[in-house]
Amino acid sequence: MTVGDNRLLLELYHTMRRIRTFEERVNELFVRGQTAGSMLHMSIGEEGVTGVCKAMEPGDSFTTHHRGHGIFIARGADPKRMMSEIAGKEDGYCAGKGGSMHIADMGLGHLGANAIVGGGIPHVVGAGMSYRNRKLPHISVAFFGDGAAQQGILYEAMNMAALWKLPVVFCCINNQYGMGTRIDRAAANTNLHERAIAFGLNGVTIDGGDVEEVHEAAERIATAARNGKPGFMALTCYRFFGHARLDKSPYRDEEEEAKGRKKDALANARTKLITHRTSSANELDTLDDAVNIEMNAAVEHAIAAATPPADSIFRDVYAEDEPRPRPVRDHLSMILSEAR
Amino acid sequence: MTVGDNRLLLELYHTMRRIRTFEERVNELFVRGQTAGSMLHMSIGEEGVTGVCKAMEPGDSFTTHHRGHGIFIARGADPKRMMSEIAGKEDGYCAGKGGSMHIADMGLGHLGANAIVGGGIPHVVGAGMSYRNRKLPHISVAFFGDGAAQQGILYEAMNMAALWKLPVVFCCINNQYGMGTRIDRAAANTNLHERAIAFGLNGVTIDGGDVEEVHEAAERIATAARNGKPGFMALTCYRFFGHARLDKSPYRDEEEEAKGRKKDALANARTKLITHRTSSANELDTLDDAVNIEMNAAVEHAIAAATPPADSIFRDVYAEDEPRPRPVRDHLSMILSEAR
Amino acid sequence: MEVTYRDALRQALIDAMNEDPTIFVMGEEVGRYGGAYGVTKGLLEMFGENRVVDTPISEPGIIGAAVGAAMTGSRPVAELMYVDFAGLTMDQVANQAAKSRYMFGGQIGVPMVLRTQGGTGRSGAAQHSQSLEAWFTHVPGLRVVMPATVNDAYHLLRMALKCPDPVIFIEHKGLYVKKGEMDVAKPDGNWGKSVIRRVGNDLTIVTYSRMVHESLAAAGILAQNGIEAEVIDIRTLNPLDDETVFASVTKTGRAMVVSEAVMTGGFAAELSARISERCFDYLEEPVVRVAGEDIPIPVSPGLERGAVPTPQLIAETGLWLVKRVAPSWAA
Amino acid sequence: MEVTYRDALRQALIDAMNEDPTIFVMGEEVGRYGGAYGVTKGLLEMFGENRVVDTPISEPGIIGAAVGAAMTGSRPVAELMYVDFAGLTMDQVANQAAKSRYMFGGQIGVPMVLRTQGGTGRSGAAQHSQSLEAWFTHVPGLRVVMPATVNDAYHLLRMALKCPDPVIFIEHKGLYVKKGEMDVAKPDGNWGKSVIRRVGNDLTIVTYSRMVHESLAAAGILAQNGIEAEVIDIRTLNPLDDETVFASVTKTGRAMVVSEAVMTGGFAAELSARISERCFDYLEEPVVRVAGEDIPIPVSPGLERGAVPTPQLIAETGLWLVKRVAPSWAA
Ligand SMILES: Cc1ncc(C[n+]2csc(CCOP(=O)(O)OP(=O)(O)O)c2C)c(N)n1
Ligand SMILES: Cc1ncc(C[n+]2csc(CCOP(=O)(O)OP(=O)(O)O)c2C)c(N)n1
Ligand SMILES: [Mg+2]
Ligand SMILES: [Mg+2]
Repeated sequence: MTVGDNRLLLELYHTMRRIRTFEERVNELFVRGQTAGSMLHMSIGEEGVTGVCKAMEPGDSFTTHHRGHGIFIARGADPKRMMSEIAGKEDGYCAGKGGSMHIADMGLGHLGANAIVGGGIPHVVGAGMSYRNRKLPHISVAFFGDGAAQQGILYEAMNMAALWKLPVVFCCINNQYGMGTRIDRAAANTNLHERAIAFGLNGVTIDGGDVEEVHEAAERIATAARNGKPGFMALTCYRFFGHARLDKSPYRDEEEEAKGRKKDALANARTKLITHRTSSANELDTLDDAVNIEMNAAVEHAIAAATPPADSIFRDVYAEDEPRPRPVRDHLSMILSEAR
Repeated sequence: MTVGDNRLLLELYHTMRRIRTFEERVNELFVRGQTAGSMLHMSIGEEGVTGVCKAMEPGDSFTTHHRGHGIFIARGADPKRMMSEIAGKEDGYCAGKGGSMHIADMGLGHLGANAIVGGGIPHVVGAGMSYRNRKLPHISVAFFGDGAAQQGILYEAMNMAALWKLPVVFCCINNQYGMGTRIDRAAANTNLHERAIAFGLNGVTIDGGDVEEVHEAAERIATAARNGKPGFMALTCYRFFGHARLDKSPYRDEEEEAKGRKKDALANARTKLITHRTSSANELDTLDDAVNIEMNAAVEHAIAAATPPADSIFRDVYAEDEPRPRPVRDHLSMILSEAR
Repeated sequence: MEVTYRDALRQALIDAMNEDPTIFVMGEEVGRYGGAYGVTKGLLEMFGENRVVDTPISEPGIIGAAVGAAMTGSRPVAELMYVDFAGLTMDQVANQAAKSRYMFGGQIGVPMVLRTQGGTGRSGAAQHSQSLEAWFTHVPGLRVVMPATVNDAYHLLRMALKCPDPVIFIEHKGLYVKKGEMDVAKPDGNWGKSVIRRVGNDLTIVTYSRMVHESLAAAGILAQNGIEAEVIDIRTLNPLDDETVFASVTKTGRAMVVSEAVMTGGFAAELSARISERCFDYLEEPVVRVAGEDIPIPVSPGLERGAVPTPQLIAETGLWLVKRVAPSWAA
Repeated sequence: MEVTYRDALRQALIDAMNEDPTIFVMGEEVGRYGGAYGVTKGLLEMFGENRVVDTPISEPGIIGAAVGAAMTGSRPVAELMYVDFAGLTMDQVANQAAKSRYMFGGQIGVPMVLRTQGGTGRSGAAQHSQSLEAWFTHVPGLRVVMPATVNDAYHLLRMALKCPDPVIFIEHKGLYVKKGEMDVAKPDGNWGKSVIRRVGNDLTIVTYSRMVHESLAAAGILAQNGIEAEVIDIRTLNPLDDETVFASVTKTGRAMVVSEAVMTGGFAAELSARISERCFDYLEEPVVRVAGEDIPIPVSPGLERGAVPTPQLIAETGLWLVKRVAPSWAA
């Protein structure tokens, strides 16, 4: 992108605002007692990842982790269906079976959010093999956290990707924490990109607080990946709030948090748009208001949506016309029905 | 060691010869149909590892892989008990239960050979924790192959060792092959030590054909490890023969093999001893003859040794005075004994 | 003393660590965070960083390190945050921890405790709600313990920390806040012994972990219908005390095995098979299993509840089994 | 046509790959080496490097890659060299491959085949001789197949390669060199159907994989003693056809389940439990299990043979069950 391009930054700002507001509404949904459980991981503070999503093309695929709401929104998710899924409703992306940690949409190339830290990483290697074998131009991107970078499977996946020259990108959202463990208490060398380079990939660490910088780097990494040189990028950011809804982060102090929250890609983009570009505060406020309306609607939609029917639990274990599991009650009936 | 030290090189030569001859005898044992199975992995060509074992102290511990005969001999194993174990005999190191791939001797700090590629690597991290907690001066060394370097668990283990500053060394015996797969078809970047450095460890690659060089490097790496800086060392060597007893290596050509076998730490040491040091060919021949006698005796011992009693299979599943598993026959007796 | 299941576990760790200096705790978030479910809260301050070790997110490496520590004079307690993550560690658990003593001819044991928790109840979805004890009970060399009561939480953990072999200690996320009596001087029963939680002559219900409480609730419903159920808590799936079960079934002539794990291939099948093998001449009805449905656990709270046994289901099955009263779904 | 079990598997792969361009094989040594047991020999030359992929030694990554490939239009056959290595892959198998369709509300399936082999017979010791099918049969979302015959090796693999869901295909290392009839036009039976390998009226022997042959040998011994055993080969543990088993037991009144896996918690327990549940009124004797001992597999050939069922043990148990003839060990 050309520096000073208002259109692009404005678009990125809009997406980041939609992410921020969506997460705030998820929070509201929880407070109103409407979410399926409390294992909800807010991506507030990580909106800079929008720059990576923007560098992806239609047809590209990706996997995410437990903190993947923002990534999915940036890839085109419908907030209503997301909110419904988070509420465990029938019209959610996964019919109320997956929830926040397992949202997916094959139509948008979302191969699935994963609740196993690192679990979705190797899937992009297989996606890359599919694209290579079928001569498709796509790349597949794995999104995960800094904590996941301590899972051995990441290194197995990176080695295979580099060895086979696959169109794959590994994107580590380094929000400095894995639950209560700061990265420097989880890794001896916190320059994670150096590991990727040692495995033969392109590797960079980018300031996640500057979405334009993220986007530029992602364009470079993605283009190289499309041409058979897989890459790794770490986005430096900060997890603004607790690990999950119920965590109050007692393990870190106010001061650190205040400092960490300064790394705010959304706020930075807004300032930049107003001070160095042609946008006015009013213009952005109008945009923000529209986002508010959109996300409020998503919340109300989810609350109003129907809960899934009880017998749907036996569906989707196997393909539709394959033998289904036998319900325990039917099993008991077969045993006890004949009188003795 | 001071360059030109005959005593040390002579000792290393003697150990390497014992390893080479031992493996040749294992081969003979197999040909005579006396081994427990054919999953026998010769370490011929890897004798240079003796330099690492020599840098270890009494009390240090280690884990090995499926190709660990040589390492164990260099750490003081009794060839008779090893050969008996390989033959599945009662007086073998593991009472005929483990065999070639699971030899161990807690007395000598051998925490176990492992048939799971990479399986024994993380154990040295735990050993390091024990030594640190109990303020013991020991180090623990994991020996494994180049193929194992593609197992994610190695990176989890190295990260933990570096993070906690444990007295641990990771020694990769890079014999260029994992079964039929040459290292450059298993890893995109074959400079494996670079990976270790990226994880925060000392990392070096050493010519496994020069046992003195290996020993010097090992002394440095081991000393640093004892002082809390764990290390990784890759020994470059060549697997002289097939992967296991039945493999004829059809996947590599004569020429490559001839070239590879030039990397012979044993032959090189002999030449060096005779040409640059004070040993004579006769002297070395006498030594070799003694080794022959020793290893022939080991073979005959193993062949003569008793096979383990049938009911020993129920022993050692749990500690001696803990409830033992109930034999299937006893289980059947309890069901069928009372007449119906 | 009335305490929670969580506090009892915590007390067991504290008492054991004070008594045995070779014990240390390691795992994700066990230190500063105090454990995902708060079991290790405060231990870091009490015992320091060498004995309460926060680890990176590296499950295979964590369990592997514990194995090595156990082979070198330590007695590690490795916490696996969710039993659902066991799939990452089964090699270190089943091929290393469980088999080392045997493979090495009895030279050494691996006295470690793998503490973890499982089960439904928090809308954790398919990867945070499983009951995978059957993976472990099929591995010779392991001991498998699943405490249901507060007192067992304390005593079985203390006993596990004296066991010379690897113990898989599986807690239930739905029990942490449960209150009950803890008497550090008096265990509910010995290691390796099943405990009769309720005496009855009409039906034997064999179960463990959270389902002990669901079964007792069901027994209450049954009692109102004139059926006295005997409820047996297995407690230690290995070593397994099935004799207590056989004695009860010999008395009642009817047996139901209740488990939260998916039915097919679950430990309930082993218990059912053993009862049919050994009590054949005394059974008036087939041994039935009331277990989890053969499905992954869905996230929606209503669906999640439908995936595992409830007191209602257990009671209706009991009524059918004993009094031939057709249950709601068959009526 | 008389071929070996190994060749039948190889032919199935070749025919399937020729028919379906989305199929590719990946795993350790499947290419240049031709497979640790030679099943994929020659495929690399036939189909090239993109469809016959030699991988690094990274089991979790290999299975994980297969999952991703299966979700993006490919039908991967991932080879796990030994089922003993399953412990490294259970997360990708049980939490990813098995649950994706369900967690994602039926949006997508994971049509992959995990080919592996298990069992004793080569002095492979504790980490190269296991029978771990029970880990998989306890995971909803998976199909589990264990061919015993040459014809099944061919047809069940072909069928597995048409299955829309993940299939765990477990071969037996002791059967690769076994010769038998392969008729590509005629399967022994449909997918999900048990097959009666021998007809008999006195006793039903339910089994699978290599134990089918040991059971048939035992049936021969029994026949010489006037006992006609019906031998049923389960073939597909999931989907499981137990109706065929119930029909047989209803006829014979006696049932024995034979499996090489360690007895406790094995799939034999599930089969035994189901038979007792559904054939209660027809059983003249308790259902018995003849299975592997509850121990790791020792390396010494003599000890290894003693760890798993033999035709002799099966036959003696059958004699006791049917004619009350006390066996050698009880006499
Ligand atoms: C395999 C596995 N181990 C542990 C957990 C528990 N857990 C969930 S999220 C998390 C922290 C992950 O940290 P990071 O990868 O940095 O992602 P973040 O939460 O910071 O977005 C942990 C330990 C899990 N879900 N899966
Ligand atoms: C986890 C695991 N995967 C695969 C195997 C099969 N296998 C045994 S040795 C071997 C090659 C190992 O290569 P390397 O680590 O270089 O050791 P080397 O044989 O060269 O000494 C393989 C693939 C195994 N035993 N364990
Ligand atoms: Mg993080
Ligand atoms: Mg090698």
